[in-house]
Amino acid sequence: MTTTKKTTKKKSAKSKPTDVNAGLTKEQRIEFYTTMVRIRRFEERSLRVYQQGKIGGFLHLYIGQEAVAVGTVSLMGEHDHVITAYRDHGHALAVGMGMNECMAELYGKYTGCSKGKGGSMHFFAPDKNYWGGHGIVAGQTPLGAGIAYALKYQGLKGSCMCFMGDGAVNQGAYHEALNMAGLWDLPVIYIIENNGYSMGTSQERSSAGEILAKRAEGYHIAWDICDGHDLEEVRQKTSEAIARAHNECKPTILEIDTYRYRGHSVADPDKTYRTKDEIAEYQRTKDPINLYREKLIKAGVFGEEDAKAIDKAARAEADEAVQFAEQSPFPPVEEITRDVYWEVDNPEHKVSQGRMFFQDPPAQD
Amino acid sequence: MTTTKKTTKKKSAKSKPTDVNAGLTKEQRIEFYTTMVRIRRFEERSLRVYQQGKIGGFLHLYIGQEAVAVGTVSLMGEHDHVITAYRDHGHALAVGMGMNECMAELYGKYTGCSKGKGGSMHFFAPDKNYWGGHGIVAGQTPLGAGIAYALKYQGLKGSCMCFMGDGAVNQGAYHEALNMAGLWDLPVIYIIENNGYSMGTSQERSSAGEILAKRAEGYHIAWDICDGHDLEEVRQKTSEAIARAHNECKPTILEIDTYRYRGHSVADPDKTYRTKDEIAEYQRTKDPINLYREKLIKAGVFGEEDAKAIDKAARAEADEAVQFAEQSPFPPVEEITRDVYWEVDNPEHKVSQGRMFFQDPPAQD
Amino acid sequence: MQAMEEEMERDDKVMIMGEEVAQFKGSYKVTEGLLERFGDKRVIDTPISEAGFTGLAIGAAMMGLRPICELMFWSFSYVAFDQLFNNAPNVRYMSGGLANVPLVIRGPANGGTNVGATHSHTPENFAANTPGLKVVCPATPYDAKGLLKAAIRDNDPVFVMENTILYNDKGEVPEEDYIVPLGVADVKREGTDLTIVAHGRATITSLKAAEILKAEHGIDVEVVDLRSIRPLDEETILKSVRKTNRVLLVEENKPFCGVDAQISHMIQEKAFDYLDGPIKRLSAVDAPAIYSPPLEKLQLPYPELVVKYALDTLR
Amino acid sequence: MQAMEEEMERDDKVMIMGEEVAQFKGSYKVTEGLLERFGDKRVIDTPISEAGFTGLAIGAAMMGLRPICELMFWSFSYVAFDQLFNNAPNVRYMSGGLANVPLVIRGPANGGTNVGATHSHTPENFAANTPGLKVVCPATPYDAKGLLKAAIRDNDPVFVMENTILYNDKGEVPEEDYIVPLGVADVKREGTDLTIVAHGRATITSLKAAEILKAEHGIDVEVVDLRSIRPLDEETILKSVRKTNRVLLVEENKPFCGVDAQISHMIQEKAFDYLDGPIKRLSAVDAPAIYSPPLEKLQLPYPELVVKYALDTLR
Ligand SMILES: Cc1ncc(C[n+]2csc(CCOP(=O)(O)OP(=O)(O)O)c2C)c(N)n1
Ligand SMILES: Cc1ncc(C[n+]2csc(CCOP(=O)(O)OP(=O)(O)O)c2C)c(N)n1
Ligand SMILES: [Mg+2]
Ligand SMILES: [Mg+2]
Repeated sequence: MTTTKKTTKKKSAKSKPTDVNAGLTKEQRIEFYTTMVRIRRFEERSLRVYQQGKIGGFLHLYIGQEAVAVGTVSLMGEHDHVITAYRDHGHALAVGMGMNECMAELYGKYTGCSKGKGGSMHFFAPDKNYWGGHGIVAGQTPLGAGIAYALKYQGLKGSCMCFMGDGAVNQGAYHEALNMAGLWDLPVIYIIENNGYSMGTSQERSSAGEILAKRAEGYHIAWDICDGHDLEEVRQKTSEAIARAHNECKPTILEIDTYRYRGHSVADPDKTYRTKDEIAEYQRTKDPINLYREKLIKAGVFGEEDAKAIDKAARAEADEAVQFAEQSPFPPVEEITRDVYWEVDNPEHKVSQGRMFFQDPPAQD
Repeated sequence: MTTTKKTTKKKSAKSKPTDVNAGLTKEQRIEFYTTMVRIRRFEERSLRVYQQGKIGGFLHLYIGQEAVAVGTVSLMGEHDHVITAYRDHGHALAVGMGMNECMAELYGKYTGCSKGKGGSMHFFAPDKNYWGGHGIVAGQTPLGAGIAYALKYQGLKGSCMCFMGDGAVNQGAYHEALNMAGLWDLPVIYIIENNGYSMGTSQERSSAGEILAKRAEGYHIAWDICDGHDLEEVRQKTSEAIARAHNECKPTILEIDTYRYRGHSVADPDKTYRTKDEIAEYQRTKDPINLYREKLIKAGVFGEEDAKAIDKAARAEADEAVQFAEQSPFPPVEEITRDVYWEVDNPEHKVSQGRMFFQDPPAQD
Repeated sequence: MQAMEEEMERDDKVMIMGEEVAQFKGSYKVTEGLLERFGDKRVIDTPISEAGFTGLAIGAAMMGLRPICELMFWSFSYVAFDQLFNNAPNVRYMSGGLANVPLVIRGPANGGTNVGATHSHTPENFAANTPGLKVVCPATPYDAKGLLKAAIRDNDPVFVMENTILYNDKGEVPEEDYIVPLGVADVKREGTDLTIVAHGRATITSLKAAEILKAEHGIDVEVVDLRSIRPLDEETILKSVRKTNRVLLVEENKPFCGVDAQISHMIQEKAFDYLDGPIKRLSAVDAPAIYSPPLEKLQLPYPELVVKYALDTLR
Repeated sequence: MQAMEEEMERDDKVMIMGEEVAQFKGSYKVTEGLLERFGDKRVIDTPISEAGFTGLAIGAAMMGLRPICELMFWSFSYVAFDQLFNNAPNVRYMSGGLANVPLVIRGPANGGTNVGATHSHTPENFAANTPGLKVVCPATPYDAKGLLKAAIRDNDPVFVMENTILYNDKGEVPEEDYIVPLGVADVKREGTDLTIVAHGRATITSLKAAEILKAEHGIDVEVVDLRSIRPLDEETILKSVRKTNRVLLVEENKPFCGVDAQISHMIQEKAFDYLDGPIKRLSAVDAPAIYSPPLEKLQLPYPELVVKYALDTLR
């Protein structure tokens, strides 16, 4: 991990930023805590069903990174939007999606957030300003610039937070998006969730240069780095980026140091590239949930018992989500060719003619 | 133009660089001059045949930029290689390709350097360490890294100079190549020939950030900028990059300020994005050939008359090249499907079986 | 082109982006005058970042804008392939219909202009292979306007593949507002002896060949112009085949898995009993586009060659 | 896989690069043990930069190295499309034969593993459409080894499209050095009543269907496994068709301009008089790959469905 080498640096800071955490109510802080716990329990529960063979494919767990999604998303206003990569469950719950539709999506059920069509990597909730879940590394980064572009085009004071991993910075599309963001002053915030590894490759084996966010300078973009184990620091740094988007209509790259406890995806090995000790050390000293719980207890926001109750409720909620998912139906077969074309799904507005789908029809019996 | 804003900065300079121009002989300096003049006359002559309708397609002229190709290429040793974009005639003549095969290539003749198959954008001469001529903006930049990679793999002390335009820096492939070059210490030199425009778009309308080469810092790559109107400065700065490649096996981005007098390609308009005055001013004060001629005359290397003789010879050579091209045959029809597969062209080594080409055969009469 | 101007006038969510579309007035002058009329908020010069700006357009389209992206050549879709052939067609599906992408990508896709192998791709078959995408290839100015207007109003991503060689064609283009719906082929010439199916410039080539066949051989060729590749108007093709019983397919696409491979399969599957002989094809020669002008001409179908293949088909 | 190990042993110009191929031992363990044996000079973990590292490999190949690039999924070829489908096939042509690109790109190309639309592409038809490229799709471990070895020794770019679902198949793989030449189809099952042409996993599916057809319907199916898509062994297909007179094409490719569109056209063109009925096709369902596991299973050909189509073909 390169965390220690880093120093915080910021550009285009106009004035001393206000403390975004100063006015937080008890309820708010408890809610942040609760959301982190809910994400953790949801993820653990989904891991269990994966291990039971009830779901398959990829399952990229967010465990260890919860403070990032919850901290950043907690600052969203009406015109702030989110788009992310395939490790997308945390952001989904943070923006307010229910465990039910998320778990059902993992099961590929019709009641899933994407009707079971997208799966783990492709959660969507546009009504919550949540634009997915994208499977191709960095493929979402130009889309994030586009969401910001649309806000600016429409004269709205908003932002798009575009989440990505530390390995994603080496994709060409990201670089192209950065240049446009810098050139056209787009209110996009690239949030690099730096968990130290892309699959089995450590940051120093995949990226030249030490601080990933610092590449921003080449595009005249403001940047910052942040301790992602501390929810309130995440909020603070993010609020500055959002202010820059809202008030100056300018982009930011915010690199947040974090850590994932689990393998890249559930099926992946986890011993070839890091030690058990490294993981244990993180869990012991930097777990974002533990740190925040201790902080809140110390501040007298709540007590051990309250925390336990929150935990218990989250576990129960996750169990119920599993039940919901298991009892839900799979999509009907006709769904295979729905949602391909808007026009086909909205026949009353159909203008095109001709054949739309080309598999030769099955034999007629 | 952003030239004036720039300041020179270099990284990883280990010691004071030696003056690469100090030991130049008269003959060498005259040869540099001659090569620049030959490029200019070749280009002007090809413009004329284009205007006469004898050649078509694209014709990206290098006029105004001659000092870059000649200065950089003059330093090449046995294991130094070149790859460039579509504006490739200057580099071709600089590495020692003849006007004949170059002009014939423009005509699409069988005697062309690529048998008339590649055309203006795709000159090749691997025997002269010249790997093309590439039409897709920045498409050659990973290839350049690969050439450097192969040198390193084989333990050779060499470099690859990969030329590109100022507009090419915003392609994703370039960014990916930079990261690998920085990460793996590849002896590649990205030479940005910054002529201020990509087609009709000025640098400031296409690139965020002021100094394009400075993006190197994000990848821990050394960089420098250079006055491309002064052949000997080009040599000096390039020699430092080559030394870095040879001695440290490290990459460099070298941004060379230059200017093209002609439209992007011959058929393009040239009035929508810059003024006639801007062009005239460059021709008057910064023409690389004029500047070098004056320098050599002042230094007593040669006189006005010698310069005129060189010019005359270059014009005659270009005229002869036109004659050569016009008298050369077009490739025979069978050439259309040659050079597609090595194996088909080398039937004695053919291993594969089955059909290779799939157009339905013409009717047999 | 009038289509863009009229649609921008009608709907202020429509905007245009691409390399050199604004200040340079478009590489082919297709966007001339739009900057002056609509300003640089709606007519945007981009950096040379096809993946970047088309991806940006996809994001903006999800948010309700209706971007038109110009690719200077469709060959450059290759550097934006993941955005165009993975994100654009799949966002709707993967979101279970929660999002859609009203996006037009347009530009020339053709060989035949001495620009060599890297600049001469015709990827309409790649697009048509990709569920979630629509693709059209107009052959005349009238169709170009009508199809483009339909594409701009469409709520799905539509790829419009034009042809630089046809940009100079001056055909009848009504001033008024009309659309040519996607998925409607056009019988550009009626005939009884042979059906030629074509799209894009191959339509024009085939029409010329039809004239020769009539004049020199007394053969009456019906020329079906697909116009739209996906959706595809199979009925019009089949109707013609049932009438003529002989088919020649002509295209500028490369043969292996070209559009006409699909048309061929479809015809034999659905009109097997109407065929008096095998379906024949004339495609681009199966090699990269050569630069050398006289050879390049031979790589693409030309009228005399179409005639030769037509006669062979009727044998 | 033994193929790579043996070839690296034989020729020190052969090296492997890709994401997670070295320290992680390969996403599918295909490259396990190679790092230990050949060191990090010849087995290289790359950043997530497919355009970058495949382009780098093209440059290195022009210089005489023989790189094998692993794509974790062939779907990721989309972010490297220009390098793979424009530079790799065209460098030789545009240089008039002065350069060549001995390059292998390999990795899985298949749906059916619950990873959704962005990760389930089968672009063998795009590759086969592109002159200058070769493409193979092995269906068995034996063929996988032999074809990969042939690919590594080939002086042209060869795309090897594997199938994760077949990685676990344990078939007979001789220890010794053998190659399966490109362009040679394999009759995986002899029969007289119907020819099924397939490639990749569809071959295995078709063989299972053939067993059912024999057992339950007494129908003798011949299964031709293409193995290599380009070059293509047309003779073996035609020979079979001339014998059985009925054809069903089965593939996991999407239908519009899929590989089987080409095969269909070829058969009817060259064996028109041998066909007793239309050539039928069974492809992947024409929609993006769905995540939902039970529906995803229905999207790709499965034995019972092949049986149904086979019976229909024979009707
Ligand atoms: C273009 C592309 N290449 C490769 C992959 C396979 N892949 C998925 S995630 C991943 C690692 C990404 O690491 P990082 O960006 O650090 O994100 P993290 O998984 O740590 O959240 C890789 C290589 C992909 N999905 N897309
Ligand atoms: C990927 C791609 N996009 C667009 C083009 C069209 N194009 C050719 S040259 C050019 C401008 C390049 O400018 P620059 O890099 O500054 O080089 P210069 O022409 O000035 O030498 C453009 C847009 C292309 N060839 N490739
Ligand atoms: Mg990571
Ligand atoms: Mg330029």
